[in-house]
Amino acid sequence: APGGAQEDGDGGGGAPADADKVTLTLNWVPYGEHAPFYHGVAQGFYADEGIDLEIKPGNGSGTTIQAVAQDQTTFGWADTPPLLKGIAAGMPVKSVGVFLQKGPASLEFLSDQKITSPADLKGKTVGGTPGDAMYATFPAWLKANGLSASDVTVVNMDAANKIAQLAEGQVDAIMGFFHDQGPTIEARTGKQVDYLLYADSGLNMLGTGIVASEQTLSDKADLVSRFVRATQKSWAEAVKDIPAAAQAMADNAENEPPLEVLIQQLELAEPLLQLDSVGAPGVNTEQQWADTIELMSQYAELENAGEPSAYWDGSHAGGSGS
Amino acid sequence: MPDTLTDTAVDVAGLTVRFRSKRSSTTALDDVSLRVEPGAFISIVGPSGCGKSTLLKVIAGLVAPTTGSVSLLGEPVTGPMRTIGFAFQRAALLEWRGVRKNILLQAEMRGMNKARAGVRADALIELTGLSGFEEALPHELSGGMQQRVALCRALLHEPPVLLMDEPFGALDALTREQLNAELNRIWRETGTTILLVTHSIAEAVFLGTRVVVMSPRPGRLVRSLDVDLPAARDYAQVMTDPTFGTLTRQIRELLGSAESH
Amino acid sequence: MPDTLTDTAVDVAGLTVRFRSKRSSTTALDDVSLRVEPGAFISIVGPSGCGKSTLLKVIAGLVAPTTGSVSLLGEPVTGPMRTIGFAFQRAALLEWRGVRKNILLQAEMRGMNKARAGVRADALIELTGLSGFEEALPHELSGGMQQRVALCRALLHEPPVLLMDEPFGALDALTREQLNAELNRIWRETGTTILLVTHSIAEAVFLGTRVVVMSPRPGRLVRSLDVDLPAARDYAQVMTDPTFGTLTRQIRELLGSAESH
Amino acid sequence: MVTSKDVQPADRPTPPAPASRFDLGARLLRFLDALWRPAIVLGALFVLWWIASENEWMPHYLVPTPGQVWDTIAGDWSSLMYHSYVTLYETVIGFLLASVLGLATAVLIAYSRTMDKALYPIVLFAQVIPKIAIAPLLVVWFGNGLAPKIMLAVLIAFFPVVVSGVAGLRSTDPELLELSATMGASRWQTFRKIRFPNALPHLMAGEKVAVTLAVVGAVVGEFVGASEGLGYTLLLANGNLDSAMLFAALFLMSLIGILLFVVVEVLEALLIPWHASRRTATPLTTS
Amino acid sequence: MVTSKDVQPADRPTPPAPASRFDLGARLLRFLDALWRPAIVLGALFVLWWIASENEWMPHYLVPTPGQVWDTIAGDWSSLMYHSYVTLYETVIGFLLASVLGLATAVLIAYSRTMDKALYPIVLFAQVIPKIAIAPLLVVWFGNGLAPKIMLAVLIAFFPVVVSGVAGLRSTDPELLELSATMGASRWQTFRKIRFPNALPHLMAGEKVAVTLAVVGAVVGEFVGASEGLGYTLLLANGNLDSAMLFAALFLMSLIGILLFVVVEVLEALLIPWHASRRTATPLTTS
Ligand SMILES: Nc1ncnc2c1ncn2[C@@H]1O[C@H](COP(=O)(O)OP(=O)(O)OP(=O)(O)O)[C@@H](O)[C@H]1O
Ligand SMILES: Nc1ncnc2c1ncn2[C@@H]1O[C@H](COP(=O)(O)OP(=O)(O)OP(=O)(O)O)[C@@H](O)[C@H]1O
Ligand SMILES: [Mg+2]
Ligand SMILES: [Mg+2]
Repeated sequence: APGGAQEDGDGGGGAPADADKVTLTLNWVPYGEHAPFYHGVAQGFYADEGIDLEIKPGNGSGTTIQAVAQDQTTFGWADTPPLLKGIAAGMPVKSVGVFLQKGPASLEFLSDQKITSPADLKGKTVGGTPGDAMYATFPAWLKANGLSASDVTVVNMDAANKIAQLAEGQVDAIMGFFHDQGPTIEARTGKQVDYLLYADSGLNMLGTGIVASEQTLSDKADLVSRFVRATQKSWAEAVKDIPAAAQAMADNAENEPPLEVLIQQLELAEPLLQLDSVGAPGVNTEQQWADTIELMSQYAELENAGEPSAYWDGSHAGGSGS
Repeated sequence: MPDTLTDTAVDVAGLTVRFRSKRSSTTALDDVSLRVEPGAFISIVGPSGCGKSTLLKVIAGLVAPTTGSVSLLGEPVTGPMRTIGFAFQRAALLEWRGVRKNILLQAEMRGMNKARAGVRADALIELTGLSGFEEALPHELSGGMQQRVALCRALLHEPPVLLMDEPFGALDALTREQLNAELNRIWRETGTTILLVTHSIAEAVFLGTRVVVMSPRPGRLVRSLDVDLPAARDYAQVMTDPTFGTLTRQIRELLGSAESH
Repeated sequence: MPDTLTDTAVDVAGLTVRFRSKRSSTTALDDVSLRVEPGAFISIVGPSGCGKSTLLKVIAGLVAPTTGSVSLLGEPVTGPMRTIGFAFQRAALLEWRGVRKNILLQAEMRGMNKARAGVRADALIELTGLSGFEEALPHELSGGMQQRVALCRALLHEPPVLLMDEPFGALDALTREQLNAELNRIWRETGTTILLVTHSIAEAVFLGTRVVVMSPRPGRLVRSLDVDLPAARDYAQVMTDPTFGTLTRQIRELLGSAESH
Repeated sequence: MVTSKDVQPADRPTPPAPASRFDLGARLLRFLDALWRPAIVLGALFVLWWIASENEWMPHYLVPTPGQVWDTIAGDWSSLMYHSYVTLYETVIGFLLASVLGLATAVLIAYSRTMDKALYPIVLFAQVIPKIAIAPLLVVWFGNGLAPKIMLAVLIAFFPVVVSGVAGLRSTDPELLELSATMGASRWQTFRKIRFPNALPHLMAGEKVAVTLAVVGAVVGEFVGASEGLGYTLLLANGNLDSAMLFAALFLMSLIGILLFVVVEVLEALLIPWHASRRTATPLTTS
Repeated sequence: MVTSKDVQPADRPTPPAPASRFDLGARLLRFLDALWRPAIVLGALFVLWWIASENEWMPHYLVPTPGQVWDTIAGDWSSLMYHSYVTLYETVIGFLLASVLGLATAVLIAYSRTMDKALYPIVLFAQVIPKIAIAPLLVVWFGNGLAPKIMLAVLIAFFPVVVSGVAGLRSTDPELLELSATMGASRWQTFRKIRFPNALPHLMAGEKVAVTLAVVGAVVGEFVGASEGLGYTLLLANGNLDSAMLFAALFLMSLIGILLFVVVEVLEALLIPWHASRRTATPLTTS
């Protein structure tokens, strides 16, 4: 589904000539979670804020955060644990609002494994990518569920390689984002996938959100506000009409997953916004950030953690940070 | 010697060789026929580029005839023959081997008895005045020394048929005469059939039982002259023999040369 | 010719060259001194491996003396000299160039006028009997033809000093004589100083104004013999000249050779 | 192994001479003759793949059927062509730069002992660092444009050119260098007319390796940060477990690699028709 | 460029001869002499890095200071040594296999026209497919053990060996083959005593490229699925944004690559002391 995202927006999708050119680098190659951005462009929500948005695929949240830090993209769409690591390592970036408030980190496995609770994992092999947050907090998750590290065998593998290995049965389970990989595996292999969310075992860390550089935050505060506003609107509208959002993505993104997978992925992402408890998408509380920081310090070698304000500027999204 | 069992050691019949490239076509040999009886010593003389080297290579089975046929020791030549010793015009030494090991290549390839081959190699090195250079690599040798190494290599296995392509061309008169005398001795003692290409008319007559004169390209046999001299020859003696004078003059005339040898 | 301005074209003084390898050390030349007047034609004869090639290479500035010094046209030799023409013992042709282009390499390197060099190359090709092979690659040539190409290349630029290392070794008697006569003519007409290494005593005497005889390794100058013959020489004539007979006999004795040339 | 056809010296395959360049018919025939064997082999591989995938010896999400791949290529033809073009472009530029820089470096190394000792370690250092490891750094420094991809192609294709260039330049027959010196040739002349042509057979072997590596370099660059090119396509396909697309991308990459390799081979045949490796052995010598 | 030292033919550097092997003092001196230039260059690069990182021309999360890297290496010494050992092991096995298989393939290609036409396309095909792209497939098929890493090392190091082997084997002087034929040599003898030694200078150039690529292959294999080895360390450091660890891993990888390269160079010096490339040009010829 190729095409110029700017040209064929219905309902005033075209941005005004004097609009700010903005690039958003995603956390990964396009999957359903990204549909709201395409929806926003298609519906003209960004144009309404004077923004001419270009959406670029990414290659992992870490790389996206670095691209933001190096000013190679205006905004990034990235996961929170690597963001914390990056900021602790000295990257001049901040979150301006996490949208997936309930972390999508999960253990995924084929349904025929008959795993229904963490205890069933005993003796299984689990694939994970060294260095990512799920991998780092996995032992804690095991512990929280009354298992010890020796109860499962962890196999290390590259992120892009996980789903093939799971589908092939090389491993019994993988650590991953259920709302991304689940539908993909089901669609491709016809095998049902089940999952256990880390968040459900008390290990809830914030998920993906918008990242901007300190530079942008101080020099173009207004642009940040406009962008966040437009994004919030895009998400709010997208989850109301998931098929339309998925369709917008199918029309304008390139090499995206099939439409039905997009829909499924977005449907699975919707509860993670936790709209019933926070009101608007992307509005976080200080407590959420403190909890995530605490977990990361405890399990993922996040050193000299500091305050939430070091990582998050909630003023643009509204809510308690503002 | 197996060659004594057949009545011709080398039989070349109606041989034509044409080299064709996209650019042009060169007839190197044109209808050459030559019978060599076992134990004969044939000297081949002819102008540069007339096909002498090509003739030897055809006999060795290294170049295929365009038309005509060749047989060696009664066997038709259809591929490389191992019953020969070949001294190439260029020394063709392995640059990674020393003098002695270059000579012993012959023994290694033929699976000869090592100890005996070694002794023989040392004798040949001594004979050709290469003593002291046993370990020297080819690039550390003079042109004449390289040629002598190639000569030793061709002689090492005492082949029934020896093909020699100007083996003494890079040698001084003295060394050349000494080695000529040695070759004469080896030929007499072993009964080897020898075909020798040379540019020295004196050498051709001194060594050969027959001298074959070739025409300029395309190479044809112009004349074959028998050398009526005793098998055992000595330079000083042969030089003064009237047959020698007559023959060299005759060959010189056939080649159109003015020099007296 | 610039060489007429100095009283010595080549001056070799107390030259010793030792090649040392980890294995051994070879003294190629031992205390050699040689003065060559401009326009002279020096023939150098000596046993194989005595250092003749080394001597020429030292004069050309390709090999450095271990002790002693060399000067060329009044200039001390400290590196490769471009005032010479060098015909190497091996043909040293570029295998990727045809005959004509191999000859013209000389012109290209020296930045000679292209058209004139081309004309001269064609004349030399004609002279050496290579016509028809202008485009042939070296591997398509016979040994003698390759040598003639190298000869043409050395003559192309009419150098004031010519160093020739057995340039006719792979040629038949007739071609050799023809080219000898040509070389004699060129030498007379251009006044070139020539140093020629040869194994043919007759050639040495026929061409040279002086014949230098060297001893076996380590190479020393044994004797220098003046050739009292007119500059313009003809083979048939020279052969019968008593001076020729005396000289060749003398050189032959010095070299220990039995042959009459 | 000696066939009657082989033994005719007149039939000896000879290097293409100027005249032959126009002999199109013969050239075409030779070309077709050179093609049937690889065609059979590749055909066999293809059939094997077909059978294996149609019978699902391997699941389709790992190994698609030829039909699926074909459908993908046909379906996304224009987009795939665009991505192929991008990768091809990066590869060619990268390869050309690597050739030029590699040769220049080889010259410095072969000519100067000091440069040899000083440059080789750096070149070696640049070679042994896995490019995939430094690709992210390059992207961070040079952005998401073409630059980092071309740079990776250069970095990865550079080394074989240097190594084979040095080997080739050093293997010049010392006597040819002496010859050149007596002609008063400048360093540049000696290089151009003697050392360089002499090094060509070595060098072309290096170029052949380099051109295939350049493709890999460009693709690796696209892996790390790109929104176009076959590497990007591959990444997407991988993420989507879209094996048909994955194979299509792999197929196109290979095609680019093979195509460029063939171009280099043709160039080699034109540049060094004189070399022993391009003549066949003397007719009757078969070993 | 002609120094008085150069012009003495007696001082001409000569290939290492048997006797010289025991002349340890001289060899050590030559070795030290060969070292100071690279030491200066690498030292300069090091100082540049030091200054750049200490002054934070680049942020520390991208480029750490030498001190940080040193602390990491010293701190994790035994674990890093273990991971290095794993990578070294995979690399060496992979390289050896690639050498053997590559040479065998080169022989088949150089000896048989049919094999040439039939094998080359396959070899080429295997080369142009980016290894990083098929690494996952290998892991899926062969599991997470050593096998896929070694296989990747082999796959990636194979091609240069084949190409240079073919070039070397084909470049044999036809006259030497004729010589061999008149000696009644078997194919095997001709290969062992003539073609192979003749191919060595070419081949070693290929081996040098191959050995550095083998390191890359092993590391790529570890990227895709491993729990040990420097590739794994790198992945971990990357995920943790631990630039000091990343640089430490890169440093050790490079060290392995350089070490193995030097081993191959020494081997080359021992195997082909006779080759023109190992002699210096005739004393006075400097161009
Ligand atoms: N491989 C080849 N390709 C094409 N032409 C060749 C080849 N070998 C020889 N010729 C041609 O064949 C002719 C005869 O060559 P050959 O080497 O047999 O001469 P020759 O009598 O040995 O000469 P010389 O005394 O100079 O060595 C020459 O004209 C040469 O150009
Ligand atoms: N590069 C070298 N390294 C070592 N030794 C050498 C080298 N070049 C020549 N020699 C030695 O120097 C001596 C003289 O060699 P040179 O080539 O000058 O002899 P030559 O008189 O030309 O002999 P020929 O008539 O056989 O060509 C020989 O013993 C040779 O082994
Ligand atoms: Mg010949
Ligand atoms: Mg000599």
